[in-house]
Amino acid sequence: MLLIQCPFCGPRDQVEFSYGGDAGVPRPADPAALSDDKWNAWLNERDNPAGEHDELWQHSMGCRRWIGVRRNTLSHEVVSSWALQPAKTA
Amino acid sequence: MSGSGGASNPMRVADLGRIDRTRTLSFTFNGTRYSGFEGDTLASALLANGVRLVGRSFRYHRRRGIVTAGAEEPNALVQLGTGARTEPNLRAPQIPLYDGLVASSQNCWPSVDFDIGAINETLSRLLPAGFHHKTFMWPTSGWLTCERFIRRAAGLGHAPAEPDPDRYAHRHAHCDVLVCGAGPAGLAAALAASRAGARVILADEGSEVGGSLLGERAQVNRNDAIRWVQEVVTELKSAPGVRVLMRSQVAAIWDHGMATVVEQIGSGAPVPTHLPRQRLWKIRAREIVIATGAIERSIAFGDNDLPGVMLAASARTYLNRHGVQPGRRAVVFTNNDSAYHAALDLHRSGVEVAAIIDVRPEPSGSAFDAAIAAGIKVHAGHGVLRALGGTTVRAALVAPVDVSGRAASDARGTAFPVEGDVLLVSGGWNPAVHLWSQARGKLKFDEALATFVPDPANRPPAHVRCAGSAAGAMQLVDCVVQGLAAGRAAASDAGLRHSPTISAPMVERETTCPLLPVWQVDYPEACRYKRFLDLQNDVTVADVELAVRKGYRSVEHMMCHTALGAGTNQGRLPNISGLAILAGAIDTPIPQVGTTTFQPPYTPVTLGAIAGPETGLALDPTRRTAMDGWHAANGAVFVNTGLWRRAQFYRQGRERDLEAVNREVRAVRNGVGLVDISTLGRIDLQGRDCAGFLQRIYINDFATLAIGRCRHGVMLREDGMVFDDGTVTRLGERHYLMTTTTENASAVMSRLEYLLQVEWPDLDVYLTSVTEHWAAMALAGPCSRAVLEKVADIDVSDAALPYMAYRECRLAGVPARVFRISFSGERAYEINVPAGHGRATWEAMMAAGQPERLTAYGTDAMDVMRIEKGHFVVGPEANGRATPGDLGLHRMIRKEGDFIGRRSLSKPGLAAEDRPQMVGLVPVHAREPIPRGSMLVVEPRQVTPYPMEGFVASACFSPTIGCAIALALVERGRLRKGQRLWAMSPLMRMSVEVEVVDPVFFDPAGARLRG
Amino acid sequence: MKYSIFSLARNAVSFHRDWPLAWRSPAPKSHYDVVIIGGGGHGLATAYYLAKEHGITNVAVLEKHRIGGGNTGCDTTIVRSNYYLTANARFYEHSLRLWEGLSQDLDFNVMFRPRGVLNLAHTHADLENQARRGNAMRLNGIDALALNRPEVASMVPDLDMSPTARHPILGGLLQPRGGTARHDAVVWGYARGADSRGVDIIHDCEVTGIRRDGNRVLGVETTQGFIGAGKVGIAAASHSSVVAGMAGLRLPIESHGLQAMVSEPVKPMLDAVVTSDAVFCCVSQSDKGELVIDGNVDGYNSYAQRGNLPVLERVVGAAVALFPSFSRLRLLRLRGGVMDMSMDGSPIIAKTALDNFYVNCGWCYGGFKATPGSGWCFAHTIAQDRPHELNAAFTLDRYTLGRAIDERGAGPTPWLH
Amino acid sequence: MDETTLSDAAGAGADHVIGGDGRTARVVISPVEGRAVLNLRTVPQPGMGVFASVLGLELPTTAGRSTTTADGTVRALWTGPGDWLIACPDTARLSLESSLRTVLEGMSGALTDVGHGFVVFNLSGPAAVDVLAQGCGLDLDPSAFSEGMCAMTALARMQVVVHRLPQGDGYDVYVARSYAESLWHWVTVAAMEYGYRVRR
Ligand SMILES: Cc1cc2nc3c(=O)[nH]c(=O)nc-3n(C[C@H](O)[C@H](O)[C@H](O)COP(=O)(O)OP(=O)(O)OC[C@H]3O[C@@H](n4cnc5c(N)ncnc54)[C@H](O)[C@@H]3O)c2cc1C
Ligand SMILES: NC(=O)c1ccc[n+]([C@@H]2O[C@H](COP(=O)([O-])OP(=O)(O)OC[C@H]3O[C@@H](n4cnc5c(N)ncnc54)[C@H](O)[C@@H]3O)[C@@H](O)[C@H]2O)c1
Ligand SMILES: Cc1cc2nc3c(=O)[nH]c(=O)nc-3n(C[C@H](O)[C@H](O)[C@H](O)COP(=O)(O)O)c2cc1C
Ligand SMILES: [Zn+2]
Repeated sequence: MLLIQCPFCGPRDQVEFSYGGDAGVPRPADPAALSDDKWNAWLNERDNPAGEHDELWQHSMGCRRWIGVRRNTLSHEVVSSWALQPAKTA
Repeated sequence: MSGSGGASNPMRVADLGRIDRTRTLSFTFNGTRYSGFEGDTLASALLANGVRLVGRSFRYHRRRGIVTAGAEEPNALVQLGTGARTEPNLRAPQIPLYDGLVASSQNCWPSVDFDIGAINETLSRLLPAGFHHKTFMWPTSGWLTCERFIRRAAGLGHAPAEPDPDRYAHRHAHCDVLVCGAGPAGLAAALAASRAGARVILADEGSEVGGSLLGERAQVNRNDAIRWVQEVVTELKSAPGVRVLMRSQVAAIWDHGMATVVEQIGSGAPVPTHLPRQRLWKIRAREIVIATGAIERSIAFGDNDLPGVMLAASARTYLNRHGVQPGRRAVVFTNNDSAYHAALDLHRSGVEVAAIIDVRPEPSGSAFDAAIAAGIKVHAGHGVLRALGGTTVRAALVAPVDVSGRAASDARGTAFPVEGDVLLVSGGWNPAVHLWSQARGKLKFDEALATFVPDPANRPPAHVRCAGSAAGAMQLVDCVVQGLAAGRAAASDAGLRHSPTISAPMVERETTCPLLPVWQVDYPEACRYKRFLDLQNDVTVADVELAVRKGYRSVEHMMCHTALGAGTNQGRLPNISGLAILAGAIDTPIPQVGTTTFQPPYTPVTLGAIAGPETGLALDPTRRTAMDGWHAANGAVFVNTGLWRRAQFYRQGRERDLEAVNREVRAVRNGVGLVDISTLGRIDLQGRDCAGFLQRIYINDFATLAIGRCRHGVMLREDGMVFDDGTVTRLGERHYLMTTTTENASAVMSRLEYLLQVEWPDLDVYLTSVTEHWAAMALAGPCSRAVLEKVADIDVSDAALPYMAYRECRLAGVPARVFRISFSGERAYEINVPAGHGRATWEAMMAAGQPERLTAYGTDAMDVMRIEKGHFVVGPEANGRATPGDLGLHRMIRKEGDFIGRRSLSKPGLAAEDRPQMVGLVPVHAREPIPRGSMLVVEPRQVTPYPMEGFVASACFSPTIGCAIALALVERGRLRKGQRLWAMSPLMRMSVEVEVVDPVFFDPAGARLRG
Repeated sequence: MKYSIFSLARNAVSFHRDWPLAWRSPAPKSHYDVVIIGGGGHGLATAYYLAKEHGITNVAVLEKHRIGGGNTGCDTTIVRSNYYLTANARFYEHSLRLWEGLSQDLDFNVMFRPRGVLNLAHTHADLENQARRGNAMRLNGIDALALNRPEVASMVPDLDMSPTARHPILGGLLQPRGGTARHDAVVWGYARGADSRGVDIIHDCEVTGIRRDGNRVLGVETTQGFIGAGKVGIAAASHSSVVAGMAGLRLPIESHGLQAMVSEPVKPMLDAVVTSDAVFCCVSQSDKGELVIDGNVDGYNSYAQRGNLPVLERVVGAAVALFPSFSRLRLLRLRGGVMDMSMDGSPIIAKTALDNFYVNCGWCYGGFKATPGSGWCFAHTIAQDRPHELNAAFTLDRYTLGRAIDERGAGPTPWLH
Repeated sequence: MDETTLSDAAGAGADHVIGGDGRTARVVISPVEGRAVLNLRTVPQPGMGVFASVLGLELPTTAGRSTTTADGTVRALWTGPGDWLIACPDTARLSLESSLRTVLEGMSGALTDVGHGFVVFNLSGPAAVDVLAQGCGLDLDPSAFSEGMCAMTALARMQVVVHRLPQGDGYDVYVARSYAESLWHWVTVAAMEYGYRVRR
């Protein structure tokens, strides 16, 4: 069971979190301006490295913050985790 | 010392062992009653009673006896207990004896003495490894017939036929240092860590601390080693941060220092009802010390599976720990020093040691010297070619061998028998590296031990280290020193700065003679006799060699092909020997052939312990609404929606299901009904930017929603498919309330939080789930206002509360929110009250509505009415593959601006003309039903595959329309109104001709909504 | 040597000393007409059908460790074709038909046994979905039966049929022709079949790079040196993204861990494959008597090939809830695989943006049953440079075009498929 | 066996010991009635100090901390950055709510009444922590989870707030109302081995 460091609450068991996938695909500011190919690349193509991976998790059973986690997909080692924004709201 | 143990325990020695002779326990094995003592295992008690034959082997059904004294036991697997508490495949050495224990042999019929399956042995040449791949292919049906027989022979013990009456608990724990194994190394590690101030958990699968010291006669501080063990335990148990778990096996090491430990509760007999039978500890440790010791291995020789062939150290354990002599006259066969200790202990207890057969040409060292001094004969440079005997060992056939274990070609001439009723073997030791491997630690080959040991240079990412025999230290003095060092280092790595000085206890170092790596005794006629590597799966040296000849040369292929190591002991005994023989056959050094990795668990763990309390009814929590108790008391038939249970309908008297639903529908359409909709998700939105936010997540317009007004909204996923729908009410200037579908409530919440926190953090919007705070009910039907008037303290006239408006008020004295929203197509009011008042409000409404014959209705009636109204729902129509256009929502889409999913709507596939579109269906012949889940085709009589034009999403009988109706998704459906199709359900053997109609069957103008 | 009871008997006389190699272990040649990356079931089947159906025998299968050591070696071996969407249904049905004749075709008993795959329904919504699926299957020419409660109870007596169970069983959808096979036998059978037709199977040969000249692939860099290739096909399953990345391609694939649980062997008690989508659990009993259980993916990207405790607890809890008498049986081992999860849960067998480079991936947890069909279609696609009708929908551009084949309707969230 | 309902259990189990040795209750389970809960959310901004004067307590800003008014009636539990649960007697809710609303006016923030969404019960006795540890992965050791600490976490896979009360008063467990019966059932099963009593 992974131990994920919530930047707000501290280390918590994986069961308190839900997974959000690749952190490297922020939503385009103006989707209408993208070609079908570009939109598809954003929507469907993901970083899928065998190694360190930046990903999103939500501390859904705790503070409900979405956080960033850098984790090694081969060893599962959590390298670091961070607050995504000086999140103002939600 | 004398070897007389009394008539009932003929093999028991009088003054040895850690058993309590004042407590006699009686037990039954294969129908015969025996007795043993507290402190015995089933295996030791059987041996004490002189029982040799305990089971039959898997493939050839050969006779088998007890070989080891631990988890590695391949043969003595028994069926324990009877009835619902029976358990298959338990290892006799691991079963603590208790009074009334009942056990029997497995895999034999009619009995272990006479077993029909033994015929397999005569056929054994036809059944080499992998035989089944080469046969049974012609005729095609041949395999299926044979498979049935093979299958019948499968398995070992039998599963219980009834539900398990026992309970299993889970338990979390945290510590700085987890020590696995309480032998000398583990004890030393725990002591050092504890003295450094660490929180320590020490877990051992045995019932007593001490590990192998319990079965040896070692000295520590010039005293019995057990004295030292007890001192350490006393100190540990009194230290504040230490927890000692006995009968607790570390079953697995997972990510990030998480270890699971299975604790057996009680002594083995059924536990009292307030206790769980087993407890799964989930321990999060900063540091882990593995001190699980080492496992003795064997050497392969002819017929080495005869009952009476036993590992030397195990025999020693039975003697010293349980006071049981494994035989009267022992022959000892070894390639290393450790068997000398066994021989010496046996000798001292009065067992005659016929000879020690040592493959090493020139053994030496303190153990050797002691054996010579004791007058034991040693045949150096010799090996055992075969075990001789019929049902049990009678003698060993011995001949000179070279350093690779090969006997000369004239072996038959030089061979001589050495008589004995027990043949003790030691082929060296394998560190118990399972947990290290599970933690992803790497192994390296140790030439001196001729085995794999943990490679300290390649520690796993989880903070794990090994100590003692598990790390390859075979002398007690090294185990203790390593243990202390490991405990100290672990505490320090766990962040404890205090570093105590502990002086190591005094242990003498032995002088030793190196092991000679011999894996099998080979001689010219060897192929005539089976030389077993894996006793459980009947895998022999010849099987491995055959696999190699056929090209299965990687370890994994060889093991898969031969089933070596696939038994319930997971290859604890045979793996390294198999590997060595494979290496020999392909002429490659062992380390290059590789090793197999161990997967959890360490030894098999009950499914019950893994599941813990979260199974059966508690597999998932059941969510209940505030009115749940009322529903239950009023005939509700419940249905699961996600985790919720909801009233599907309320049965009155002997009504049939459909009658009840029809009655409820009519009650709403003609009068008034009340339905519990508490399960819908409710999200409270506050902040300056709520309107803008809603605009970005819904396809329709929310900028114009006025305070006190409600609006239906539809959300998409980014791929353009409809995600969810619900209503939004503007409660105040900066305050909104959103509802979601029951099933998507948490997914929507999480998605919205994501958008606000990650994508649009500049928006000032706060989301709070208030699903649980409110109990919600909908009052629907032409008479709904009449009922509402009686309980509300405000004006609810259509002028004051028009369609899609919202008011706050008190209802039956309780603060309430009233929304005039409708799903059924009737005049309707959704009412929210604080959940604590839910049931009282519901009851007050039911009472107030009596004159109007207010009827409680369930989800089925709600579903019928929404189908009549042509409302799609998430699931049947919005099935994750439907666009808003497909569902007829194209006109709802806002002209301007981006929203989630908009970009995808213009993808060619989503904009295509031939997409399915939602339509209504009615049967052409009004009395026919429309089968649920049917597929739509143009022509009913064709050959498969049929071209399918669409599918029936929701179908029901409409008491309002008076016939079956359905919502369907049909290719170009909106253009096909008036056309006929066939609704086909081959599963129900039905095909019904239907006509495509508008999806709104009832009150298309919506006149009833507004009243 | 042809395998039969006679060859067994003949060899028994000679103490089995004369069995030939099942396949050779050649050194790689410098150039092949086709190089297949990945020696799992799919890669080997592709090579076999390239040789058998298309006469292309100058083929190498490059495997970084040993053949069959990937997912093919650790899955729960369920074979079925009970799909709803037509593209999937027809493809998997083709595959199932190949399974039905595979032992004879390969002259190697792959121990395929149609014991029936039973999908349980726990809610009315489940029943309705099953009806839809079963009807679609039947109209596609695939066998399917709807079972009611008593029929389910008599087929699988150990199930908890209590109407007050947490997830009561209301019925089920049975595909009688579905079943299980032996994974290693499939690998060995295809390997032997391909090898005997001239295909080189090269172990311990990891592809580390792909050499390109503009839009053409020239060959692959490997741990055994450069190997030139007329065409290159990827069948690297979990490592698809990594290998495609070597050629500069990004795939709509994520790799997620999935574990299988194996119990100690017990006497036969369960003669069907029982699955439940509601509780995410799938249980069958192997020929050896082991219960084989699996469930959901672990839920985060992983290449670790190791199990995960929360999912283990959940899946075992579900299995025990379905079969309360299983609770005293014991878990013998866990096998962890890494799934190539696609964005719509359906596979990709397709040409790529590069001229002579082909991909086969996106198998999620369903690729074992696809092995023959996948190899067959992939071989066709490579040999003819265009997809067969059966895999025409499994393209890469379906996502761009908005023609995803989303059986579950979960959208581009791979771990939900 | 059906799940014990809250009301059944609270009635039947009252004042006699279930499980354990049948005599000593090492766990006492007490439903907590009449507690209102508000969810207060803000972001760091000028004027935050006002909250302290309105609430009579300093809002905790460290993860896992709670604060209490001098008379012990109002508690603020940290549940996330800028996110608190304010628990108070039901009778005090209206006035507290309206004064907080006044403070929030013109500020970025939100105040939501969520009290009916929770069922609260208290676990006390020497084995209370052992009951929690059966289903909660937090380190509940007294050294790590000291009096006054709180956490939003998972208990038996259900989301809860665990609050360790000062003065050895055990643990308050807040659970979403719809889950309460399932959690209650779980707790009574978990407490069986120690012996428990229900106190009304
Ligand atoms: C627990 C579990 C249960 C499953 N249950 C089922 C089931 O019941 N039914 C079903 O149909 N499917 C099931 N599956 C899915 C199925 O196992 C896979 O989809 C299928 O076996 C994949 O086969 P493959 O040949 O594509 O992949 P693999 O067998 O994984 O083969 C890919 C090969 O590529 C090799 N490779 C990777 N990178 C390189 C490189 N750079 N160079 C050279 N070689 C490389 C790997 O070493 C590997 O051998 C299950 C999977 C798992 C993990
Ligand atoms: N004569 C020889 O050649 C020889 C060979 C090997 C060991 N030994 C002796 O054995 C002793 C080794 O000491 P040690 O402390 O390293 O090992 P040990 O064998 O004394 O103790 C290991 C302990 O770990 C426990 N254990 C194993 N796996 C476990 C698991 N998964 N979970 C919980 N408990 C588990 C066992 O029950 C045992 O009590 C020394 O005295 C050494 O001299 C001698
Ligand atoms: C357009 C629309 C869609 C709805 N979808 C659902 C739904 O999918 N599931 C559900 O349980 N309630 C749903 N509702 C909930 C309704 O708010 C509630 O059931 C309804 O108000 C009941 O009253 P009625 O039957 O008089 O309309 C929906 C309501 C509306 C207006
Ligand atoms: Zn957090």
